[in-house]
Amino acid sequence: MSEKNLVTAVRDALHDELAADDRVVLLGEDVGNRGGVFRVSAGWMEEFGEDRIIDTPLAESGIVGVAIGMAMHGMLPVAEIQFADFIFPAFDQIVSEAARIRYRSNGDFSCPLVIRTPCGGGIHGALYHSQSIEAFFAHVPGLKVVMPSTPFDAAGLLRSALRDPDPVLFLEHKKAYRAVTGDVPDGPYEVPIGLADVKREGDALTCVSYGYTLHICLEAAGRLAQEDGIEVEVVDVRTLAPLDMVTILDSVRRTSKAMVVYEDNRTYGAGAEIAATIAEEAMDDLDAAIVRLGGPDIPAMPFAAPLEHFFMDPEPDHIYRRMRELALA
Amino acid sequence: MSEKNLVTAVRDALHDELAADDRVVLLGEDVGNRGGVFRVSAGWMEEFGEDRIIDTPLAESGIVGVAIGMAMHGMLPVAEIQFADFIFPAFDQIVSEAARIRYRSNGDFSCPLVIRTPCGGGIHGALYHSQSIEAFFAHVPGLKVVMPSTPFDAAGLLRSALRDPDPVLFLEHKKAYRAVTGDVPDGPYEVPIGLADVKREGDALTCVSYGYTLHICLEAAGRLAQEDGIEVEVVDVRTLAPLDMVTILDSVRRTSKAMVVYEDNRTYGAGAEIAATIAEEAMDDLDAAIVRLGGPDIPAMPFAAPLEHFFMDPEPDHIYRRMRELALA
Amino acid sequence: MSTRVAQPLHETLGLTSDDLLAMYRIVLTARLLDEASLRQNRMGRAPFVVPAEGHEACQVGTAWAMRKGVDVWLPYYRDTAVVLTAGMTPYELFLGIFAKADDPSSGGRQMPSHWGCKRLGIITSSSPIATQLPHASGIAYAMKYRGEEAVVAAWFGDGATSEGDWHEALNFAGIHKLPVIFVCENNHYAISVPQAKQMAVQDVATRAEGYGFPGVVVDGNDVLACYAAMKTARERALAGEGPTLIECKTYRFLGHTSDDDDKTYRTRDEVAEARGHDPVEVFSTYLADHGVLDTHGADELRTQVKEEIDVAIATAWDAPDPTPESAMRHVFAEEPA
Amino acid sequence: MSTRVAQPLHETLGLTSDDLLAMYRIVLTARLLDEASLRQNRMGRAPFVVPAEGHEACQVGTAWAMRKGVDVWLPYYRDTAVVLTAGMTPYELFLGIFAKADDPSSGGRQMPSHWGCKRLGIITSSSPIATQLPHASGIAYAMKYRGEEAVVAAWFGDGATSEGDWHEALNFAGIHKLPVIFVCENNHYAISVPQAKQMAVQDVATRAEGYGFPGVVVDGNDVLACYAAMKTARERALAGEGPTLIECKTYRFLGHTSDDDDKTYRTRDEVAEARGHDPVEVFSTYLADHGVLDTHGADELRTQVKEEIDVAIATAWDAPDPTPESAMRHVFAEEPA
Ligand SMILES: Cc1ncc(C[n+]2csc(CCOP(=O)(O)OP(=O)(O)O)c2C)c(N)n1
Ligand SMILES: Cc1ncc(C[n+]2csc(CCOP(=O)(O)OP(=O)(O)O)c2C)c(N)n1
Ligand SMILES: [Mg+2]
Ligand SMILES: [Mg+2]
Repeated sequence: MSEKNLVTAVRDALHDELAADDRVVLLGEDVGNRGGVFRVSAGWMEEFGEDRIIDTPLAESGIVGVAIGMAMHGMLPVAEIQFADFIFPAFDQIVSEAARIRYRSNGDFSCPLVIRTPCGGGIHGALYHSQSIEAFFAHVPGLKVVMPSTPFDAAGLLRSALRDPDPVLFLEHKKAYRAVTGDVPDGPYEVPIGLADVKREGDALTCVSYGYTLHICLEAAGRLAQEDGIEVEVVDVRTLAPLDMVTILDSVRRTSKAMVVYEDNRTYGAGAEIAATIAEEAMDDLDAAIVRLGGPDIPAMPFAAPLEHFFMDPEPDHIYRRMRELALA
Repeated sequence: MSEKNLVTAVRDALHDELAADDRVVLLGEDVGNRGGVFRVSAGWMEEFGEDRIIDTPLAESGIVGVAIGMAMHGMLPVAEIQFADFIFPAFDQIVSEAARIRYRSNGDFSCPLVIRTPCGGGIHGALYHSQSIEAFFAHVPGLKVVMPSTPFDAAGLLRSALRDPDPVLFLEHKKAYRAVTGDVPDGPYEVPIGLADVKREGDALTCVSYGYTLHICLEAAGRLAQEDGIEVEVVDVRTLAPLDMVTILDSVRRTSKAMVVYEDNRTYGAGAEIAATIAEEAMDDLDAAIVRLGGPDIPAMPFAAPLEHFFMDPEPDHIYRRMRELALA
Repeated sequence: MSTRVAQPLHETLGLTSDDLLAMYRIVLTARLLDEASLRQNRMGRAPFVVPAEGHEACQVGTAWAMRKGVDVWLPYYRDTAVVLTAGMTPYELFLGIFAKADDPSSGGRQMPSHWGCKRLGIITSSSPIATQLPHASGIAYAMKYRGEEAVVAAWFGDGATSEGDWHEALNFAGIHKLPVIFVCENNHYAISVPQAKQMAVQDVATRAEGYGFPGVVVDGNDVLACYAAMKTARERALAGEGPTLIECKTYRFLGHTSDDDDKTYRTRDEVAEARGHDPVEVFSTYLADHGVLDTHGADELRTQVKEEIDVAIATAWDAPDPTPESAMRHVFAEEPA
Repeated sequence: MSTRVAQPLHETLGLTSDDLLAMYRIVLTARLLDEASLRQNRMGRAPFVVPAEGHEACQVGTAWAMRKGVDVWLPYYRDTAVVLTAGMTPYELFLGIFAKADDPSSGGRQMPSHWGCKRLGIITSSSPIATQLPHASGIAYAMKYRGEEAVVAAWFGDGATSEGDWHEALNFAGIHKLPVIFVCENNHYAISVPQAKQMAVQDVATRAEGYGFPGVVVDGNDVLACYAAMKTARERALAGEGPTLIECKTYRFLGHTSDDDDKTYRTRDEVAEARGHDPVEVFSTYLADHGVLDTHGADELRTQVKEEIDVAIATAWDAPDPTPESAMRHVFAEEPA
């Protein structure tokens, strides 16, 4: 066991995979000499060679498209998109190509590709270095979408992603990169894709979240326990697609109250699917209306500190307050 | 009043706008001599000139990007994407550019752009000429997303879209193009963007839908009235973004039962937002769990007739049967 | 090897009479297959078909230089004759046209002509134009990385050159000097959009220089010229010298697909003038001139191929449809049973 | 007008001494503004700044040929000196750097250097690289359509040339012979990625031919060479002859942004060698050589500019922040109150 932050857990796991299997390559902008803008691959170009740590041209569609070709010809590419906000030029290659290759070929071809990208806000990234992108991709049949909230899950899920025979979009929250630390086993282990995880047990209500927001929920739950003696169960979605509604519904049925919290713009966000499914499947078990908290429906966080803060926390402690309200309802 | 089908209503409205205002131009692949693959602009190149009916290179990002430039310089471009399935290369221009121009410039610039595209399946279009795309775009702050289900709404909403100071994605269901006909006033009129519409009144339950699927719902409601004496209220969403939950909630509160039906892949589809909001806002008014019906989570319809049919109607009359079930629940 | 005077071109290129006959058989098969599939379309048995008529020589010429079982193919929807050269049979093609369960490309899930077959090295393809080009570069990268003695070829139309993906793919291939050949079948139209509205240049090949590799223009009606260009490009790729962009000037004799009416955008005179250089005729004349195939032999071949196609159609038509529930399969890898 | 022997270059180009002084003032302002903003960054008052150092001459040289109030500007984030030439003031720039409510570009919503100002004809810009290029072509189309006597210019880096949007924009502009000028500030790096991994060619300008218009290479350290190229391009555009691609060879002296550490990917020797051709020095030498500005005058100017910047910083720092709730505004047009 070692204590690490999330970005270090990602780095170490990826490093081990590169060392263990030369079908694995990393390609993206500035992954070479610069070691990536978050230093994930610092020193790897020397260690693994220029043909495995590939500085690409500034062209996201090309990065993903080339990686798809590699994946169809015996390699295990990890495509890095420098910021999630810049994945949109590659939307067509991801949605129309990577996600469709198995289906359209009736199972003849497969595309074992991992796309890693740092997402989310709260780091003064302004409109184009702060966005949440999971809702766009979780809707795509044929694509898996993973978003770990802890270093343990990050390393374990990344290994699973690399062993997955289908394309996986691996989302790393930038604020969690250094802000979130935790124990990580030294040996290799996997966290299966497609399973949610109860990160805190409780009986008063079920709070479903993921990514960095999960930690704000855990904090609020901790405060509620301390100050009000209320125990909130916090479920980490971990995998947006395929979505593990079994774990979520099981918790909701036990606590009889549900809230869903996410950083992304609220309307048509990923939390809508979770809330809708709870409503369809567990309405009779609910003691109160579902509460859904998402970001305001404005382009992701403006730059000026007061504006960015407004996006993350439109009213002081809004997650804590809504959690308390629901628990007491 | 004249009776027309949906594609004719679109054509006539667009024609009048072109004739009335020379800031309006149409650009896209094959819109010129070919008159578009659905013949919307047949004859217009001669009528309005090559500089207003612009055959573009085969490049969707360029089409939208160029149209954005035009929109920022005094023109009112209508960009046609030949099939909705081919809009993905333009995802970045639509989401990062068109939808952000007003917000990022703090209101200094605007982007009065209409993007028209034929979407949806049931016309043997196979995986790449059948997709529903509304869920991807309705989630984007700064973008309006409209999807008329009748010729009347199509013409009225298209006029509103052209007068809107912000970008509007205008979705035209290919199966509705010729299958759906209705009365359309001869003079100009507008249908406001952002209002849902009760297409059939009833008290037994509220069925929320849009696009071609709305007509299957209306058919089912008609059959229920005839065969079972059950009156279902059918609400046409019409505008996916901004979403008119007031009209929808008002209906649900009256009928106390809700179902949401859409053609797109079910999971993380647009219906999730509608169902989730009903659950949050009207749970106490509901007499039964919300029913949500979406397409199977497979890439949009395969080509072979049995497979396409399976997508549209996985079990015989599945919409009618679920509607009846809910009404009797 | 020095070239003797009057040595026929095909011999210069290392092609035997048998090679020529095999090539011609494919050219003819493609042509007759087009006619047959359009008949099926008119009969209401094939909702959608894509004719290749006019492109046969440039398709077979370029494809013939590929090494089967080794090289990798990324054809586009018009490439009937490319996939025939790669090893697909008329029967397999009609399984696709009739959307049958055993269609090797997609089991009837995709429109006809959306080729793919792992066994033959034909990469699965989609409808969005030009998306296969970055894949071609990626596969070529993998070949180089793995030290394979092989090349990749990707075919596409003039319209495809306008997509961003085209640019990004060629740029990547040029930077890494990848063993990939880009073949443009320039028929001067993208559906109805004429070349002058697609690009401001006469030759797509002009663009290659900007990616740091050669671009060549060949007469797409001349099967041997196409073969020669491809052979050189393949040798260059294998030698580690990088990509080549080959532009074949060709013409599409029929509508874009069975859904198109080309009278809206082309004069009949223009089409007639292009038919004056019919690549099938050009090839058969060459064969006759060089004593490879006389009129009698040609007629016999035509009868044979026609028969093969008729049998293919009859057998494919009777093949089973996919079952409705099978639509749910292969979204993700299936758990081993 | 015939050129007299020994006529100074600037006169040949129609520039007066006053013009040169005005240009030099902007070059110097950009340089000193960089230094000042990096100081603000180290002081913790500016979380993020983008230095232009090294690019000043090519920015001012190209921008000076534009006609203010008529032409349209699409600069990218490094173009401090372009927007100064277009009419933005140091005060306005610091409003952006400090993310103040009155920042003309975005009211503090975007990162600094994401320029935009309708009044000045500077089109709002974003972070995704190369997206402004299709806009430039669209605006140029609108100008032509509306019969305006004006041009559009878009600036971008060498990295931007790899994006699909770059290709699609240039292709469209070439087809319609639009009045647009594409200016590449080639500093040989995209963050850390060297030109050799960005493209297989020496000169970006090589690519212009493939779009049917001229590409020219100029020394980006030579403000007059850049001006001359731009002037010619503008005349060409106004004459209806279409676009030009101008490539300015330049170098970025500092890190990519205040967040970057360029030591990971460039040797200090390389940077020092580039600094040997500092465009500010080159320009001031020209001015001294031609008796336009002597050392004393230069020192005075520097003091003036410094003062202006200091005042700008002090005033901008005290300007009001945006209010939190204002974050909800301008997603869509607001109803007239
Ligand atoms: C991304 C995308 N946009 C549009 C289309 C519709 N479309 C299909 S084929 C075609 C024209 C292609 O022309 P070209 O590349 O010249 O090939 P050709 O058909 O002439 O052989 C178009 C516009 C598409 N399939 N994909
Ligand atoms: C689409 C997109 N991908 C990646 C980035 C991250 N990024 C910002 S600047 C930059 C390098 C740009 O280099 P270049 O165009 O040469 O301009 P320079 O900074 O050298 O002036 C990159 C990769 C981005 N902003 N947008
Ligand atoms: Mg063509
Ligand atoms: Mg650069």
